[in-house]
Amino acid sequence: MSAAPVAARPAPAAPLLAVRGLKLRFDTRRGVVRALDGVSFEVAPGECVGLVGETGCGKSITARAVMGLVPAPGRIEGGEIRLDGRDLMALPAEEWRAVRGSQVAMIFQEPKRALDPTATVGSQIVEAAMLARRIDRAEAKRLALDTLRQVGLADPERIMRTYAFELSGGMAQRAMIAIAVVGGSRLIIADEPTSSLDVSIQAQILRLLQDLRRRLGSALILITHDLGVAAENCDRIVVMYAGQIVEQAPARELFRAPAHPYTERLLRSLPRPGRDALSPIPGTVPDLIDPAPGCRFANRCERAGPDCAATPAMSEIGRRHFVACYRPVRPT
Amino acid sequence: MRRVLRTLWIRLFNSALVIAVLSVVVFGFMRMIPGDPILALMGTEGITDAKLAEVKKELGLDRPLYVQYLSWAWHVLQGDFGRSIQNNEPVLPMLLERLKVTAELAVAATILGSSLGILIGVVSAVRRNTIFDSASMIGALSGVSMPVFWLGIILIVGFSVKLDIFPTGGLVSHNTRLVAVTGFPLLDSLITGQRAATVDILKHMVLPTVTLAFAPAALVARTTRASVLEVINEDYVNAGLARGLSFAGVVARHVMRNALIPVVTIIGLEIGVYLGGSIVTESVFSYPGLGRYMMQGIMANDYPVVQGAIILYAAIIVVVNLVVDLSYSAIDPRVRS
Amino acid sequence: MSAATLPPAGSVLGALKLLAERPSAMFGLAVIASLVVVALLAPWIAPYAADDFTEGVLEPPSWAHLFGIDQIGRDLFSRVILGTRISLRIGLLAVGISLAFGVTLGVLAGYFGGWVDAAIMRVMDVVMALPYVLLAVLIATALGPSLENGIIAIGIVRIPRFARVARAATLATVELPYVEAARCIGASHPRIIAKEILPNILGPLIVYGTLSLGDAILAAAVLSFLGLGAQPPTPEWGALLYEAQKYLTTAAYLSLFPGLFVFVTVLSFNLLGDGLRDMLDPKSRR
Amino acid sequence: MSAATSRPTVEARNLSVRFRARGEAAWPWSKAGEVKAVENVSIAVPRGEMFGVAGESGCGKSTLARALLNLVAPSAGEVRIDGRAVAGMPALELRSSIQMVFQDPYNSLNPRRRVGDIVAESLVVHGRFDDRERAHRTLTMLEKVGLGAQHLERFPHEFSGGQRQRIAIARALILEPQFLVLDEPTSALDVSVQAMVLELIRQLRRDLDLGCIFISHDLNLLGFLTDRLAVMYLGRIVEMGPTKEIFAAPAHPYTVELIAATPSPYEEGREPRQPIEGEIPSNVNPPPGCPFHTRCRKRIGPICDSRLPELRWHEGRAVRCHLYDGPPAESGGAP
Amino acid sequence: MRIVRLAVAVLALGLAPAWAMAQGKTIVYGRGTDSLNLDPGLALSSEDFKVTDWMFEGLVRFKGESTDIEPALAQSWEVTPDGKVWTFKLRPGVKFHDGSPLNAAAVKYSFERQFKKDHPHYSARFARWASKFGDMTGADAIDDMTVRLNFTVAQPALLQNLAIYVGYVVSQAAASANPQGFSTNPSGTGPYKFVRWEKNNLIELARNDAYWGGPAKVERVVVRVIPENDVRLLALQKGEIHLTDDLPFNRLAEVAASSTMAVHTVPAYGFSGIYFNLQSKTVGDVRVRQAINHAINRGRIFNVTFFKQGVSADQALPAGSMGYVKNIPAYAYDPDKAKKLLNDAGVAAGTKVNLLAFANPRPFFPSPTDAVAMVKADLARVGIDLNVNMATWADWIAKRRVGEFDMCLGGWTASTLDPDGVLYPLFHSHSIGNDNTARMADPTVDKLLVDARQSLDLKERDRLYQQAASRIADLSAVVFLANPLYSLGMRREVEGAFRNPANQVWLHQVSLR
Repeated sequence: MSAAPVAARPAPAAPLLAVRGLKLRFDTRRGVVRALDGVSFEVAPGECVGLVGETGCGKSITARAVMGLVPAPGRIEGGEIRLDGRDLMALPAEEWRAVRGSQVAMIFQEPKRALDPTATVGSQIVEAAMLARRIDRAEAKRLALDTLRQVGLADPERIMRTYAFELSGGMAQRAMIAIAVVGGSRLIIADEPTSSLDVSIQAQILRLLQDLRRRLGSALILITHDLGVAAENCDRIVVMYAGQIVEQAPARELFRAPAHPYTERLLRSLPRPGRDALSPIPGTVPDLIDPAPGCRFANRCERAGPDCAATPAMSEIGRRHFVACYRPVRPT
Repeated sequence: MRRVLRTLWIRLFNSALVIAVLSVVVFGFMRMIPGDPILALMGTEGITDAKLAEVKKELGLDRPLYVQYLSWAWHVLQGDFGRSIQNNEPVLPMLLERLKVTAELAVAATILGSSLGILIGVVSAVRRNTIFDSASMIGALSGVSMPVFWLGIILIVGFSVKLDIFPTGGLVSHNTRLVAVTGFPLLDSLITGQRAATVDILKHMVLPTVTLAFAPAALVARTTRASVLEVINEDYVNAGLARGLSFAGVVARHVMRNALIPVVTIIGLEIGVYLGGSIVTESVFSYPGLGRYMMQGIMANDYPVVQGAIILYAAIIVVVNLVVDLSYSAIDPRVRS
Repeated sequence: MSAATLPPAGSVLGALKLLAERPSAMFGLAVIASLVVVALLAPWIAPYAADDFTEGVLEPPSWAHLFGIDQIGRDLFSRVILGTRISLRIGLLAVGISLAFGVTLGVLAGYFGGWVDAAIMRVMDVVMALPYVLLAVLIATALGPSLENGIIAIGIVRIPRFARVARAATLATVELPYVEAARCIGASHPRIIAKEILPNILGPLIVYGTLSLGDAILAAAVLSFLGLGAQPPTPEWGALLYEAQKYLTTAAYLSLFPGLFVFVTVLSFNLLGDGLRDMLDPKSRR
Repeated sequence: MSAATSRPTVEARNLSVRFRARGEAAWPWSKAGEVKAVENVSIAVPRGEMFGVAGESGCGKSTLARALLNLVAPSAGEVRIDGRAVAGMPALELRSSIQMVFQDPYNSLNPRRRVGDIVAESLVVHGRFDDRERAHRTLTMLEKVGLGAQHLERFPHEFSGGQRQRIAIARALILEPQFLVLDEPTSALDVSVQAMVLELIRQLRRDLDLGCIFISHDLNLLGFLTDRLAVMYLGRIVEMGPTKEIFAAPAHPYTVELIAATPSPYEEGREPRQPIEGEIPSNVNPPPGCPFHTRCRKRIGPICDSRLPELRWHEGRAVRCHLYDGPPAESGGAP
Repeated sequence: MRIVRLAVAVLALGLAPAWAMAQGKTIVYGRGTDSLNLDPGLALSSEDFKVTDWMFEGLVRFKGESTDIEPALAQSWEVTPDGKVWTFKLRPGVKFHDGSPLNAAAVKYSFERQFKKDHPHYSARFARWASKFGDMTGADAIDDMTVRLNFTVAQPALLQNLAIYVGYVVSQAAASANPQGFSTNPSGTGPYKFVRWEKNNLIELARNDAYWGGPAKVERVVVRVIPENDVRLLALQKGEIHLTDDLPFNRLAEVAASSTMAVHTVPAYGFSGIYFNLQSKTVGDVRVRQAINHAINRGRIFNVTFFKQGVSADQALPAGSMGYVKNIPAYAYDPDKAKKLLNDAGVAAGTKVNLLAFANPRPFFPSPTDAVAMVKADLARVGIDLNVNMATWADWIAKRRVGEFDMCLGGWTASTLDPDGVLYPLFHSHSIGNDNTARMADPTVDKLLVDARQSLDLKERDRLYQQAASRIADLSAVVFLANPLYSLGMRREVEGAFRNPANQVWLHQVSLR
């Protein structure tokens, strides 16, 4: 919380997206869920940032907040979301709407559910193109065909006429990606884009995203629970836990030398060939209704001490490596 | 397309089976109805047993039941629904004539009830938990909970007697002459271009249509609301918003069509309700339709009339179900393949 | 998020608490509860017996006769109160019939599938091939006009709807791993149906049953209107309405009070049913 | 249970499972499409072994699991437990020797029953013991999976995914089976929770000397957990052998691709490979010849499109690929 | 597609003139149910009679609102002393609506098709003939304008029967041209001729300009079906219809008091009441029947459920008619006496008595359910548990016939305005299993009724019928409730319309102010 203003600038270049001190709550019957508590991070132009964490850590909600599509009864309480320096939250609803699709676009976890089952793929991509680029239908259609080809869909003419249910998961996700990029957004948010896909298809889609990012020069926020996916695809990784960012670092640095105890324990929980035993994290994620102040990981942390009762600030412990912990793990 | 055709054939086959079984059941039911059709017809004055036997013989009612059934079924298969016990007129033409009258009312009520219901339902869903929502849903519940005959009489007293906007009932004014082209009164008046007649028929249709449409409209509104609320949380709605569509745009372009699918089912079911509900409505509004004809048939134990009417009803419901299925494929491409 | 939000089984109090967040449903429940109380205590609440005659006829409501006096001199208030028991019984029995047969058939069809399913659902199609008012009229006429036969008719015509609801719910449940898990430990079909399927399909059935209760009472009124339901002088609400209909334009209070009771009752069952549906449907709970 | 030469074994012999394709209209006389879920699969898992089955969606791994428990009837071939065919075995006897844990912990427990009842249900169905003994054993079992008496009266929704999977394991193991089939038991769980469940499974296997068939799409997981591994593609086993050896040197081109496509945070140096092309074909109309030929980088010619390779033993492993058709010497260097 | 459209257009042009609005004065008559047949021979319901009454006539007719007979299609007649042969002289120059002339052949045809089984146009459906003219052996055309009717027994009530539907004369030309279709395209000699029939909706009749009694004063009569009583009355109140019959009894006073509407009433020839089954175990004992008669508060039932319309009755025939007994012993409301009688008869408290009833109002029984409720309450007070079987009308008719009841709600209104038309079918033992609902087989009554029907002496007949009526009252065969009335509601601008005791609505002279 008090960490927000301190949030350092990981990248010296002017960031494309800057989220600062974002606080978001859900008013439920059980009480107020503090879903995001002082989330701050930046994305540089063309950069691929991984947002990782376990279920309920707030990574998807962060993405929704950036899109301006926080689901009811969620409410942003504070902080700012700056795109190219412009505070989106200060914009009138109509202008924020205009940002969507043309400057920020989103890819969803289950492509077949993110496509309207009763509308053709073509109509949806044309719709996206017309809205984002303010062009006429014919031009939008040309652009759509071109984009479909770019995402690796052979025979785009046919794809335009198909419906979501007629496509395989991989093809549907390619179509979804086409819809996201057709507007020329400089920031693409992919929310678990491959979680519903098979391993071999996942590899294709991730490769496609990387190719597109390089070709179009847009930045990518890759939200995933799969540390392997993040490691192989992202420049920089932001680790979230219980509504807070606990650590952020360049991908290799993070896996080589995790500093936050949570990150470290998480990595030790990963099964892989040749490992003797896993080392699970004891305990469970705290309830986000009226959580205890201080480090939210403290109750599960073997390193925790009395000082952890105060919320740790984000501090830079290595080059572009930040951690919010009083007792970070030092590389040995 | 071949699959659609194949499904169609299977559906028709099943429907024929259903109707065949139904015909046996109804035949049996009719014979279970206490009372004797000839006695009911000839009434109370001096009908001797010999006379009864003579009439029964003339009508073939003295034969064993299975013979009566088979003979009737065989004739029905040839398009001959027999003759009314009450007045010896051929059943099928009468049924069709009345069906056409009922059909126009049912179609009008369907259109009114569905469009009103969908409109209210969508607005309620989009404005969830507002005054409009609560008011229209309470209104919808009232519609479902109100006895039809009440509503009918209230409408007549209000709009016909007090305000004198509409007639108390009937199909047309007696000085309007209907010209039968297709047998559908409204359609005929349009085809022949008789504007006065069209207006007259429409005036007569308003109150019964409203009465008939009231409860179904309420049901459609409730279904639409629930359906829209369900759809509105789908990922593709978010996806639409994420590509820059406004909320209204998403509702219009992506929510409506998907939300319509369960609504179409309800509307299809409601057509059955219109047909059934028409018994009371037709009686209150003196409408010479099928429901009343059949009700009279039941009361007089007029076997051929009731059996014929039920076959017709079942056939209509089968057709309506088919149409509903076809409209699924119009709405939902998943069904098409 | 999905199954996790279902209220725990057996916790009536928990269900009530959830319901309490829906004022309209609570209103429905309160009305129904008071109707049940009225039905139980009817002979003590009603100042007169159903066929006690007073001196006057067709007198509008007064303090002595809250709902007025009917066309042959009976206290309408007493008759409406006494009718509560009959009308509620109609609803419960008719829905009971539909529920018992419909659920049995629907669960069998959904659980065993194949030809059992085909056979049962074809039979249901036969019943569904007619508008249900018509069918009820036909059955009631065939059995002879009486309260009992009206109940049976209303019960029968709604069997297919319950069967469909039960079948759909069963189909959805049968697919769930816990049913397979039960097979896995060797549980027999009857045991699986009783322990795994039935408790989990009760939700939609209770909702549908509640909504149907109102409908059944209304259907009984329609049958009475056609002279096929409860026979006068039985003070069933539908029969009261039917009798009062002759006086609709001259003594509207005769229709008004039974009509109001029918309306409020049906409304309450609908409100409660809607509330229960909302409560049981995790998707609508946000 | 000493490690005798012939340990009790669960085996599938030339097992095939085919289904009528869904949604087909059921004319009694019409020929409906068939899903060839499992085709001619043979495996043998002795007690005490952790056997892995890997593959992507549609490869038939879940169907194989269900066939092992006789939950689906095989179209051909048979399943034997300890030498006895399960087809003729009394249901209760079969159920007490092999049990299963399902993928989805949220739906594999009846939400309307209490945890104590769920776990004890197996004993009730099998008519074992009296109430007191059942209660005792239920509690002991729950404690074995890390839960306690305070959980007996709760309903499943009061538990986290990991705890539910423990309950499911308890339910399966209370009958003291010799074999346990686990169908992706951790795929719905978070990494940290998965780790706990996996450790529990490893420990229980050791303690109870279970034969486990662990089904998963996650090669990292299988590589960590299992002793032997079978890789399936379109209903067939394409490669089978000791897990370590397969990871060290995968033989079948599909295995190679699968391992390569599995992301891992620790293979920093790994040169990103071009992902395998194309989609998994439908198992209603599987391609002729080798099922993998449509996507195979190592296709050697028309033989791949036309002839189904046999599962051959090659360097301690069974491989189904024309590359290994000839004598081992000729095929030489595996990829 | 185009061809179809063209065809439709051509068809429409050809038919277009039919849309033209009918001109002139029209009387609109509202009623609850449609006709089933317009052929008077086939007519079975009062709705059938109604319309045929305006299109057809018999050889004679009732004079105004009385039960007297006056000439119609016959100008004069004579009868042999034994009452078996009747000869009628027809009115010359009368033409049927189809233009064919009235002659003896037409009369012969009209009658013989109804009973001669070898007649080419005979049908078993001509059902009412047997009860009215069962003893006829044939009709002879003496000459073109003279017809002779031959009977096996004396026919004291012949003229009354000739004045109603069974005796109406139809156009032989039209009926024999299309015997099946005559019912939907009838042709008679009456003041109105058939124009069209939209089933269940309306029947339109036009003035017969060639009517021998002079053309009617209105151009058209439209008969509309308005099933609901309330709605029909609303339509009358609004002026959509000019006339309607069978007004709800509870509304008669209100209509009569209205400034725009009026009511015309006429006593019906019959009664409403509750029959006892004289063969039943429980009420077979005359003391029990008398007790029940004393136990029922008939006056209150009449006041409340008949709304004091008609006359509170103690016998079958209405006051003023032949056979009416001025001082017939009446059963006064006296529960104590009833209890005593029951006690004498050894009837225990709580004895069940079955009542066969019907729920839907009938013209002679306006509120059957209310009456039943009151009877049930009355009988409960003297310890009889009335078990009510509310049957459908069809069921009631069947059960009534076979005597499946202890008591049976019912009544009788005859269209033959002669005591023979009421008392013989209801109380002669020959009619058991038919209309003798009370299943009375009393030798005294049998003899009186047979003697009376053989006699042509009006005084003698009156005496015999009075004796029979008294005997029936003594036996307490029926709980008499009312001699009901027929009503005709109308707009005040309607003049000259009335209803006669034979339940014929007379529109010959009707006019609109």
